[in-house]
Amino acid sequence: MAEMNCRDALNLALKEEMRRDPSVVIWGEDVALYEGSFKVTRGLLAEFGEERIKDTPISENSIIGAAIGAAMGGLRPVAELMTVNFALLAMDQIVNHMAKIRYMFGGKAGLPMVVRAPGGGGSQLAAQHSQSLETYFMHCPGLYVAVPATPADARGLLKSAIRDNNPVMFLEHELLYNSRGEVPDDPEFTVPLGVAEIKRRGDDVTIVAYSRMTLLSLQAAEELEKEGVSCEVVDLRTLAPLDRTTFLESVKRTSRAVVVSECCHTCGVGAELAACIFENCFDSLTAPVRRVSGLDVPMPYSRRLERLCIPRVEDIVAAVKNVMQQKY
Amino acid sequence: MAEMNCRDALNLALKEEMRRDPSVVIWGEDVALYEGSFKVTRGLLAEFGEERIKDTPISENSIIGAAIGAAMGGLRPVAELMTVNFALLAMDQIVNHMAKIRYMFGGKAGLPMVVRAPGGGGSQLAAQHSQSLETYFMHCPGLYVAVPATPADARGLLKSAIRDNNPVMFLEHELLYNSRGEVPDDPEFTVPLGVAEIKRRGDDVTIVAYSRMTLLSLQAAEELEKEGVSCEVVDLRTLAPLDRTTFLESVKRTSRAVVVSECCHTCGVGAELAACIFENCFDSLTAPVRRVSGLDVPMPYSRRLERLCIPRVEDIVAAVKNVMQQKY
Amino acid sequence: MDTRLRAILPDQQLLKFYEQMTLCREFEESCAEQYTKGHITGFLHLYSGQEAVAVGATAGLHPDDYILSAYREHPQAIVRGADPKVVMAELFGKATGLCKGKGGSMHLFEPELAFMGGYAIVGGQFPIAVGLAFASKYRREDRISVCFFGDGAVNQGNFHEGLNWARLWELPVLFICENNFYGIGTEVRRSSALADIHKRTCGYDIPSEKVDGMDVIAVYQAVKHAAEWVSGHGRPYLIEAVTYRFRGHSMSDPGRYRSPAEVELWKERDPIPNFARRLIDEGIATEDTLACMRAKAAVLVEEAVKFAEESPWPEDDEVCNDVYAPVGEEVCPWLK
Amino acid sequence: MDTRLRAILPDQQLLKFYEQMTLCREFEESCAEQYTKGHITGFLHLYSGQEAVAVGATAGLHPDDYILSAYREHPQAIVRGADPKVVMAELFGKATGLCKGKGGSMHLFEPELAFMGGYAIVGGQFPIAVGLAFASKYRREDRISVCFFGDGAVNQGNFHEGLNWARLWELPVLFICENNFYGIGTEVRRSSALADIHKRTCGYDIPSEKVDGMDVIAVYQAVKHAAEWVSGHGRPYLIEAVTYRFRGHSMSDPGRYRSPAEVELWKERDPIPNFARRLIDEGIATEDTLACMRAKAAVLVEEAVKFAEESPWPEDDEVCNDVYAPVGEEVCPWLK
Ligand SMILES: Cc1ncc(C[n+]2csc(CCOP(=O)(O)OP(=O)(O)O)c2C)c(N)n1
Ligand SMILES: Cc1ncc(C[n+]2csc(CCOP(=O)(O)OP(=O)(O)O)c2C)c(N)n1
Ligand SMILES: [Mg+2]
Ligand SMILES: [Mg+2]
Repeated sequence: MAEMNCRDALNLALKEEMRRDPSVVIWGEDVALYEGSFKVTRGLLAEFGEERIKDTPISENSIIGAAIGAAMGGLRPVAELMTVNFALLAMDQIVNHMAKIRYMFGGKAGLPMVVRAPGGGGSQLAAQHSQSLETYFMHCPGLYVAVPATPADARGLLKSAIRDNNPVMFLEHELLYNSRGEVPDDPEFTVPLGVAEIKRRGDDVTIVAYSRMTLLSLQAAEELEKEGVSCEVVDLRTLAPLDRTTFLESVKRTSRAVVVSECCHTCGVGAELAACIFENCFDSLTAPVRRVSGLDVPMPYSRRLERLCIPRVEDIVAAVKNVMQQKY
Repeated sequence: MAEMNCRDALNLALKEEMRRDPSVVIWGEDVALYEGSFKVTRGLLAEFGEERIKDTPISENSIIGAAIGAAMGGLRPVAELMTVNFALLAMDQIVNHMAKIRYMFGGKAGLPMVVRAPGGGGSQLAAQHSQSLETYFMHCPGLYVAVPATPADARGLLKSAIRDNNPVMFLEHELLYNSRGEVPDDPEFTVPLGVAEIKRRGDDVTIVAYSRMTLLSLQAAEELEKEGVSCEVVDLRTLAPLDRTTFLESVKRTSRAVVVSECCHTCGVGAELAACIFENCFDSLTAPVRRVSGLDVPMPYSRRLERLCIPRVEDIVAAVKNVMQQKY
Repeated sequence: MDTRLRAILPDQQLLKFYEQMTLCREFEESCAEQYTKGHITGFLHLYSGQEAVAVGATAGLHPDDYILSAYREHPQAIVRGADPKVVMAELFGKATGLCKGKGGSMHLFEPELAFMGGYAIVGGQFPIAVGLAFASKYRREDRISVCFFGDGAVNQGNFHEGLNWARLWELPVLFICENNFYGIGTEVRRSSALADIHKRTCGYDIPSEKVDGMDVIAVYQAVKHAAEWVSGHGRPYLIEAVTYRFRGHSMSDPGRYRSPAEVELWKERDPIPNFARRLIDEGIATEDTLACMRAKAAVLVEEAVKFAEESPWPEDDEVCNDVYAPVGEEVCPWLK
Repeated sequence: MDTRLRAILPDQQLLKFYEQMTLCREFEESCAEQYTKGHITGFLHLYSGQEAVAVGATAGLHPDDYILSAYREHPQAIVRGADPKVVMAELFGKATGLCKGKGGSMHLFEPELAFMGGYAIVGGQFPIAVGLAFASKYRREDRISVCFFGDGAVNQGNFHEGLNWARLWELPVLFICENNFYGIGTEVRRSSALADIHKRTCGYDIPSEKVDGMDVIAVYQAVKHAAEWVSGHGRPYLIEAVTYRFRGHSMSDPGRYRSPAEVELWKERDPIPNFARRLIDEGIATEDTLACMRAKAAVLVEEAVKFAEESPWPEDDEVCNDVYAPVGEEVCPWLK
């Protein structure tokens, strides 16, 4: 075990997979010479050279489209979108092409490719640079969606994503790059896509979360413990495939649930999780599921307003207390 | 009252609003000379001339962006996307710009504009031409989303959308263009954005639907009536603003709900509706809410497969029977 | 320069051109009939009138060269070698179709023939062609990517991004614009600031040329030369093939935006009878040989329809297959 | 041709150029300080080095002409007339800011000054500028739309679509590329097939030219001439202003991709001291006048900081305002 931050864990995963498989190539805006705007690709150009680590023009739709072509042509591209906000310029290639090509071509094409995209709010980047767009990808059949919360999962999931033969949207949270944790040393360590992890055991209520919200949920659980509430925290790790079994079984045991997501509330990931729990645990539930999610507003710049838009530990604590109070 | 189909009702609304307000302009691919690929803009070029009805290049992102600019510059553009599938090429202008400009500019800009987009499946147009993307717009704060089911609503909502000072995604269903119904004669007839309508009264179960699914739900209600089940059918008419009150009150009364949407199941509109009902009617519900939605697959071409992907009357009937059976 | 056909190509190849163009025309006209009968549904975009482009271009390429196209692509797939039976079955939505009935008319795909797909989003194929070319270059394969598209597609952002990218990364992409003057009902001069499409590459330092797309030999020669240039220089090239579609944009388009006189004028330039006349004039074929070839094409297409008719529908549980790749599936088996 | 300053513009205007450039520089350098102190957060892209473009260009325009820009736009807003106080307050995220603290550094907007916004999606402003130009033309207003963008933005599909559209519809758009040679860490020749950006309009039949973006007079003259051309012909035009940013891309960029020698070379071409020298050499100003102007700029910026510091934060309930327009709100009141 080594302690490292998510940035380094991701960087390690990229290096390991590139060493392991010469068909892995990386491209994106400023990933090579500049080593990535969040420095996740640091050292890669030096080690792997210009043929494998490539800077692209600012042409997001083509970044994805070219990766699709490369995947069809025998490579395993890892395309980086500088931030997930720019995925909106590439929705045509992501949704109309990447997600559908296998199916519409009768299963004859596989697209072993990964799209890495940092995202999320909290750094006062305002409306056009603070989005959490995972709902868009989760709603689109044909895509896998990874949303790691810890350095170990970041490394393990990225390695699995690169080795997988399906297109994976790999969503990193910008505020987690410096977040540290233990990471196994084994270079063959991977985390399977589609398997949630119970990050904390508890009896009274299940908190279902992913990405940065997992860490906030763990903090909330910590605080609630002091008040005598025992929380189980399920980290989804991937939104597609969605490991329903793990969180549904947990909720059936605890009888209460809070689902936490940073994306906008209406029609967001939280809606799916809540609906899914309601549908499947209806007779086990002793209180309605509560959703904690991002506010339904474009993100404001001012830090005084921004903090109101993103779920905080206190919001999760309040939601848990709320479900603990209600009795049906 | 005159009977007409949705196409003509929309056409009438466009004509009326253009006559009423010289700042209304229309553009899109093949809307002028060709009179629209679904002929909704028939006769407009002849009546209003080349300055107001304009064919554009096949440049979807610019179709929306130019409409944004025009709206900022004092016009009321109605931009047509030939089909909603091509909105994926314009998500940057729709989500990053159209939805956020007002907010990020501190409320100083209004964008009185409408984006019309036909969509939906059922005509064997395969994966890239059969999508129901309303979830994407409903999930994005700053947008209004209209989803009419009847000719009267189509006309009334489109007129309201054009007069409204907010950007409206106006989603038409391709299979409804020939669907007929009574439309009030009054040229000032409008349907407000954000007000659902109970299209059929009933006592046993509430079916919440919109767009084409409203008609299927009404058919299902008809069939179920014969079997002694009394269904209330709530037609949302707009997904944003979402008229929660109407359907929540209905469900509180009937104690059971089925939500029907054509879009893909996971994270779709149905998830929001179901979650919302569960959260707010938890103690009134005598059975879990059931979602009837599109299958989570890219749309196959073959009619034999396609029919399995889109909710049918029989699916709604089965879901209603299911909630009628369950007792909690 | 000797412009007689025999100075350019052996008889056998010339006859094959005729055979292929005839097969394409027969196939498309039969599709129209099957559409009217309700056997083919959805959008159906026919290629009649443009055959010289698919046939001439494909002949100018190496069989390994990747081909990508839009939704008017049946002939491109067939000329590349796809079995008309299997293509027709796809259009019928049958389980025996090229893509199991899941793609339909707009999404033919056969990687074993390096036919890398028909795409229905205008311009969607540009970056994919660029990426395929990168893969070939990276893998040191001696093949180019050929990207067909229409005149309407050139105003899509993807076109611009693709040209810039292909030139910047020095990728072997041959762009072939089939300029049939219309994007649905919009004439090219009403959608493009510069209607001379081949001139639009000037901003990317990409050479280009215009060719008569109603002349199979001219297309063949231009494509062959361009493909060699692309392969030799490892850089993109663009050909504008000027052509015309004899039918409406799709089966539902009555085509009122074109005058009957204009259509008639172009029908006089029909690539098939005109090429037939040259073959006869130059003594390469007799009227009989050609009639025989036409009959053969008709039979092939008839057989295709029969095959499609008799083929089974996909099973219901097929609907959920192919969304995701199963674990352990071999990637790109055709590259082995 | 007489190239002396006085032959071109009256003294007052020349001095104003100096004053404005100095104010911009002071403002930006003060922003850097406030960022270091943590008063400004988020992304901060500074304009230092490029002042001649904003100042010269704005002077060449009519005050009614629409201006749109990207995220490196403080000076463009200030030169247009935005109060530095209110701009600084926006950067601090205060309620008194230009956009109530909701937009921040990248989203300045003041329609009363026809300053139609800073956009943070590279290339996002292209179609909006085109649409604004359409609105003006439709409303028979005598104004043009000016769209500023960087060298990195030209490979975005929007650029291509916007050029084609503006020419096709004959819209009065003046495109001004501020070519500072880098898009973040990527040099223009590593992102563009044709690094000579102004030449990229050849595929759209749009005239263009290159101008020295470190020379405020050259920019002024080029823009004035181009704006008149655009207005007179009702068609687009493109200017490439060659310039340089003295700082990193944003505050978090140490700028290691540029050699110190390169940066030094460009700093010798700093538009402010060079213009000062000309003003003194030609007897238009004394060193004292200019020093006095610099002091005045410093005071203005200090006041701006003080105003921003002392301004209140937005109230919590502001967060849900401005998502939707209230019923009955007047649309585009600034047009009245
Ligand atoms: C992105 C996108 N926009 C619009 C359409 C609708 N559409 C289908 S074909 C077409 C015209 C394309 O014309 P062209 O590229 O000239 O090809 P042709 O049909 O002439 O072969 C349009 C607008 C589409 N399929 N995709
Ligand atoms: C669509 C999009 N892609 C990427 C980015 C990230 N990004 C911000 S600025 C920038 C470089 C732009 O360079 P240029 O246009 O030359 O402007 P400059 O910063 O030099 O003023 C990039 C890639 C973005 N904001 N938007
Ligand atoms: Mg065409
Ligand atoms: Mg730059």
